[in-house]
Amino acid sequence: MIQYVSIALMLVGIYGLLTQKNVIKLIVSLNIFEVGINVFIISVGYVSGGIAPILTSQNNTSALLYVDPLPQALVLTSIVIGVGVTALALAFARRMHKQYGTYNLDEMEGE
Amino acid sequence: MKQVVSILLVVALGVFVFLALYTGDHSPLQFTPYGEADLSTRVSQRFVDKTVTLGMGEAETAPDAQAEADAPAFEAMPALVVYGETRDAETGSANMVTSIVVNYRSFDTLGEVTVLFIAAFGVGLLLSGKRKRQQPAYEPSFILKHGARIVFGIMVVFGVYVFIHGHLTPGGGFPGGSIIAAAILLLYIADNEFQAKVKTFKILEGVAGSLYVIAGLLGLVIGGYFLQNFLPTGVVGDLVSAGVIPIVYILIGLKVGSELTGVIAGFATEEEAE
Amino acid sequence: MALDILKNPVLLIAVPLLLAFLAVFLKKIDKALLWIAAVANAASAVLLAVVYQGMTVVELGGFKPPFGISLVLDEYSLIGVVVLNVLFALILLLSGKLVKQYATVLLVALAALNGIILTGDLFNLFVFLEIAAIAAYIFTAMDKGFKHSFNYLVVGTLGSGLYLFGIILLYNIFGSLNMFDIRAQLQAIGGAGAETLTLPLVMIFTGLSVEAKLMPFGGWVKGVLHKANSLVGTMIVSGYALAVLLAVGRLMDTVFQMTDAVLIAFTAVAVGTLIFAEASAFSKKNLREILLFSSVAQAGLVVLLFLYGLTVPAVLVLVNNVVSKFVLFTVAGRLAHALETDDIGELKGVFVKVPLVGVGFTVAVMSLIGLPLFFGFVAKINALVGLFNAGNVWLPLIILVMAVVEGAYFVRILTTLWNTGEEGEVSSRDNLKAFNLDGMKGLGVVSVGIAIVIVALGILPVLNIKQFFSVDFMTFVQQLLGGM
Amino acid sequence: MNFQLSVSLVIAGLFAASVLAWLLTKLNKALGAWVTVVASAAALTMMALLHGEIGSTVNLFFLQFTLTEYGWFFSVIMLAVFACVSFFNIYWMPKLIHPAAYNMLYLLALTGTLGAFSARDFITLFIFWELIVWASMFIIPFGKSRKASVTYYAFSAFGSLSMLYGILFLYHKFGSFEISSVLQQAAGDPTAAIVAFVTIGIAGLIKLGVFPFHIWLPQAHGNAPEPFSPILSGGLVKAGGFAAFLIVAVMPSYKAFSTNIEFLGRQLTMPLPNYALAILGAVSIVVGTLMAISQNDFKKLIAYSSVANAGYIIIGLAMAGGLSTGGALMHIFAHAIASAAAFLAAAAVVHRTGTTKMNELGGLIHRMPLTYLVYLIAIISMAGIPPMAGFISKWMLFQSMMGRGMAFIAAAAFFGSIGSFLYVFRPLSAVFLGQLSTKHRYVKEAPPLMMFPMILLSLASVVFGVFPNWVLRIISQVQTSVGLEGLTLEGTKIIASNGAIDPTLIVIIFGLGFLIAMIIFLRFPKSRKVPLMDQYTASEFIWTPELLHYATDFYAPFERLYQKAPRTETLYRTIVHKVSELGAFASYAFYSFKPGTVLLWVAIVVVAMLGGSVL
Repeated sequence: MIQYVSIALMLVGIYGLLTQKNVIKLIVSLNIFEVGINVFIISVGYVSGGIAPILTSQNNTSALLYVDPLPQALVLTSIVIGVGVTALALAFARRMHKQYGTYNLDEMEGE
Repeated sequence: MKQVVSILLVVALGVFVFLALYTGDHSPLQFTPYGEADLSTRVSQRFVDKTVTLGMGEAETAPDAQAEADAPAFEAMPALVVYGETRDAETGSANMVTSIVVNYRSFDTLGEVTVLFIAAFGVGLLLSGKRKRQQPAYEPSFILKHGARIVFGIMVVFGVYVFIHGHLTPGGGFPGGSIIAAAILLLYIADNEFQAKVKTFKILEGVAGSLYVIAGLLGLVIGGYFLQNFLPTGVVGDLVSAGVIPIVYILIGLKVGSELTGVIAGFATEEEAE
Repeated sequence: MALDILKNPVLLIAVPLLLAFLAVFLKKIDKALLWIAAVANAASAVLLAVVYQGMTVVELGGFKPPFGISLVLDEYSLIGVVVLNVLFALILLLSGKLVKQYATVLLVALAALNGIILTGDLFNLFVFLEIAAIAAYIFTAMDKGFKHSFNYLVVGTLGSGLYLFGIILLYNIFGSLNMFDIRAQLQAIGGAGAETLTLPLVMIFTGLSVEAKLMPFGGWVKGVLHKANSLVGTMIVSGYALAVLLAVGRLMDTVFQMTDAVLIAFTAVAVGTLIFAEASAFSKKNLREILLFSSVAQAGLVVLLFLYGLTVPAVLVLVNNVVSKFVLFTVAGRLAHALETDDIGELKGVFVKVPLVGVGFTVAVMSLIGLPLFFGFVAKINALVGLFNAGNVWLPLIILVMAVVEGAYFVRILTTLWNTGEEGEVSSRDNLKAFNLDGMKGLGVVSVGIAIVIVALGILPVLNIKQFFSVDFMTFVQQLLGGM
Repeated sequence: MNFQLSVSLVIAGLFAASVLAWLLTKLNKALGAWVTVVASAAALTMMALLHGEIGSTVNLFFLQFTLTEYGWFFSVIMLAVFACVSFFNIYWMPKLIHPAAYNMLYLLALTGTLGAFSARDFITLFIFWELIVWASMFIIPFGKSRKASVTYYAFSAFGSLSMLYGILFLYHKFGSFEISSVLQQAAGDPTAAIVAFVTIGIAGLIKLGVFPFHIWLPQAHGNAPEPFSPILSGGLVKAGGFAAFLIVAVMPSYKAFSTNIEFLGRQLTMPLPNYALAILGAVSIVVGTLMAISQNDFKKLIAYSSVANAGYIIIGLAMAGGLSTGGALMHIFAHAIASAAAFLAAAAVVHRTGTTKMNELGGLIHRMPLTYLVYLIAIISMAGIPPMAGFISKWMLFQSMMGRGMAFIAAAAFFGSIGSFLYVFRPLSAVFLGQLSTKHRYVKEAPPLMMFPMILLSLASVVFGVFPNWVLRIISQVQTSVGLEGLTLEGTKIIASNGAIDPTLIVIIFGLGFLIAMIIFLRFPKSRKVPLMDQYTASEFIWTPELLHYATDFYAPFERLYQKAPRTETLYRTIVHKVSELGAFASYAFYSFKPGTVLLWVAIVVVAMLGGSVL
């Protein structure tokens, strides 16, 4: 189920990217798309009945059934990259707004 | 029109992805269905068992194919990692995700830090020039200002806690750094006078980043591998354990914190009117 | 011991990265740091080539593949890093004045490009692609074309998202992220069940194509490059093109096996790119636009060759393209900067003023269109022979027809830039425009130097043509690099 | 390498000379031009001496050369043209924008032809073939048109890349690049043979400027710098003959394709591909002739006449019999020296007057009589009138056409011959006869160093027209060396299936006739000389005198007959236009600063790729 949701999120993000004209909305769409992918990555590592991959005083041996820790590490990277890109995109949005006085791409004609 | 075409395209894409993922039987290559992942068929099992370097000595002498064939041999060894007992494990982190992030795939993390670094740098460049503090639409009250400072202190301490305990509990450098940055953001929102000392943060960011690379190079010099853990790993579960992991996570925490602060500081300013 | 460390290719990534971090707070000397990194990297890449003794896998953090991340230094990546780092140093040499406050960005880009070429891990490749891409988003905005850079950012991020989706599917299937581990697993099962790979392959191909500028994925490239200065232009058409296309080659050629359906789909994209981009270049009048479309077309050609497993020809075509494009785009950018136009019609006879630059430009063009006695010819012949030997008689036909189109627009450039006068007037120095071109000496010397290398690389294999067709990759590299 | 004389030595020497020419031109322009003279003359001498070395294989590093009879024949013609023309370079140095580059490229083009003609393997052939293309591609725009060079390159590249395709196809099939063995193997394999025939054939047709690939030729020849036009027309074009010779005679196409074909109830006398070649030849004779008639620029006029003459050559080669191939080779020789001489005469006129427009010239016979004579001899030879070499080759070609009963093609050839009288007479009368323009009252005869090669070429035209068997013996050897039947020659006689001819006898009779005419001419009173515009102006001042020049609309009534006929140029212009449109569309549709637009295409392609692969 969660995978269907994540794919749906990706598609919603792509739909947004295809149709939106507003720079901010584009960035939001991009984030929705990324969230979809991130959820999908996590879902790949899920093991039914598995526990979080951290050794604690309760779950104290590696022989227990853990979920796959690797996708979690990957998703961390992916999230951070997403944050960086979003920050940069927003900075671009600010500059474009300053340059053209609008967030609407249709109104940014000319060089 | 555009909407219709887009919907059609997106639906078609979804259908194809769905078909490719969930239908058809093309053994031996198969998508693992949700929840049925088997760690023993993935590289992750060794991360859980902390047995990656096991048999590495032979692998260097034997050709790769031979090493693959020998792979089952490690099962015979006492590989169980026990919280609070196992000493000098391959990586001493109780949090397996952390062990991957800062040890097994530390190179990715270095890259990840770089992404954030360069993005923050870019934001700084794009929003540079003569700028002044952006004014909120409201006048913050005395209580808001000073209450925020108290909460700020708590948040920073919590952030530091999160990245220092990254190898033991959920969390780590990135969440910790983000919490610190969030604390700064709080100050920005609550106090219309506040301006972070971006320059200091830049130095902090640069030094932390350089130290990360230098830690990696030290690994290269001491152990022969870039980013190798060259400190003793201690007992799994101790605060002072897992070799360079806590150190690196502290560096990352500081770095992420200062980078995000830089981003926030950039966005919290606006061009000065000419 | 000390030398052993110097021989570690990870330094190509670590050193620029370290200097980038340092450059943040040593703002005053950031350009010096950039120079140090460029020279150190070029030297160390050449050192790697000199001491190269066969494929080495460099484990990072001391964890053996497929568990840890590893860098792979083989002939393939070796050529890549040597060309990349030397080119980077040259880019800096010729366009260093434009660096301004972007030194840190370029340092990071250098590290990332090296990473893209060297890495043996799918996810690590994603990380480096993102770093490189973000660096590119930033420095392409150098000339205030924010909306174009933003477009690049959105398309690029979507592309890398799809790539990420693709590799996570691969992880799902193989339980590993190491390229060579996946290859070994694929070889072990011998091509069965390859249909499962369709979705991840399409996703990965799409993601990489955005950066590789294939049509229509690289829709950002015109906006970003059509007014780019020589620094941005050469970085994108040379450095980025080299690294990304090598990554495409590594994945599509070395790692995966494709079913026929997927191969046809990818071939269609590559061939479409070749045809449309050559036609686009043909229809343009501005130097930089022509060059950028020509780059796109060459990318299509290179990907096409990789798809058919022609590693050597593809690498040759690629190297020829990036080296030539480096010269061409530098000259175009500099001319456009000095004369405030890059319309060919406005540049009649400009090379009469700067003959050295003209010679370098001309040789680069001739190598690009694959005329004999130039390096491009060696690449072209190899590509065509390879395709024929792969039993394909139609693709060479398309490539050759497109080569005619390519030749036509490049010859138009050459004849116009070397000669004066309107149509029907005799070309003569008397009707030469008063071009104001100062400070082109350095550019001239460097481009002639590259021209000499191109000619040397073009003549040596021709002199050895019989052997040339039978050499395997290893011997070929030794011929090329060992002789230095 | 030892110092024994060999092809590779000549080629390496020319290569070195080209670099030397570049260097010396930088020091002193005339000196550099002299290098081209000395180098090409020396190469000609050495090549002539190398006739004894035919068949031996030599290496230049790893490039292999084998001197063949036909390679030697072509090489010597080429070298003779280059050597003669090179004298003109000296005078053109100050007029060229890049003299150093010109001299270097001039010698590189020569190197290219020599290398191509004596290549042992196809790769060597291709390398040198392309060398010719790009060397001349740089020289042409030094003249009057940049577009001409682009057209030239586009056509040449199409030709050479087509040849490359054929070469690689054959390599793929037979695993070898060696010309003779590969072609012989190809003859036994219908697919390979047709691929080789078409691809290498296209290369040859394009170089020769045969219809429908003739568009580039008038543009390039007409606009190239004056000393390079004779090289193109007399020399480089003949490389196309070489390529055509490879496929019809060396392969040979008779062996490769079935000759037993019925067409409209008639037994064809040669294989279909050859027939196709011959028809193309016939068409280009007609087209070239008609176009030449309507030209006002006399360099373009000679260029179109080259198209027509290429038609004769290709017809002769296509027929691939003893007499016809001999005729074609003889025509290559005759036309090379004649068109080189004609273009040189044109160059001399341009050197003195600065124009090639016929309606600006006139009466130059009074100022430049020797140039006139050279031009006269050249055009007589091109029109195929005794006692010139061109007559011999045309006679042989007509003989073999009649022998095979190819009525339509023969009709085209005859049409071309008649037409050639029309177009060669026009510049003769417009440029040299008539009244001298006042502008050119003080024009001098061409300088002696220009006269020398011109006279040499004219003498060759005459001598080999009177004693054609000196050349025909060599041609006969060429033919037997590739397995064709040789020519039947007896003393000064040439014997064909339906008749023999003795050129020497003809010349003697001709000479007598000429003598009688001369006496009549001298005995009777001469015409009165009037100024150019004398009879037109009463008291009005003429603003546009050139419209009243009788060279304007010389053949207007005749031209009107085919004015509206479709031009091949339109076709090519349409192709160029379509490619351009396609590109403009792609760059407009796929490239945008709006992510939505870009991603729309991305989505479409991804869906298509997935759809194609998943379903």
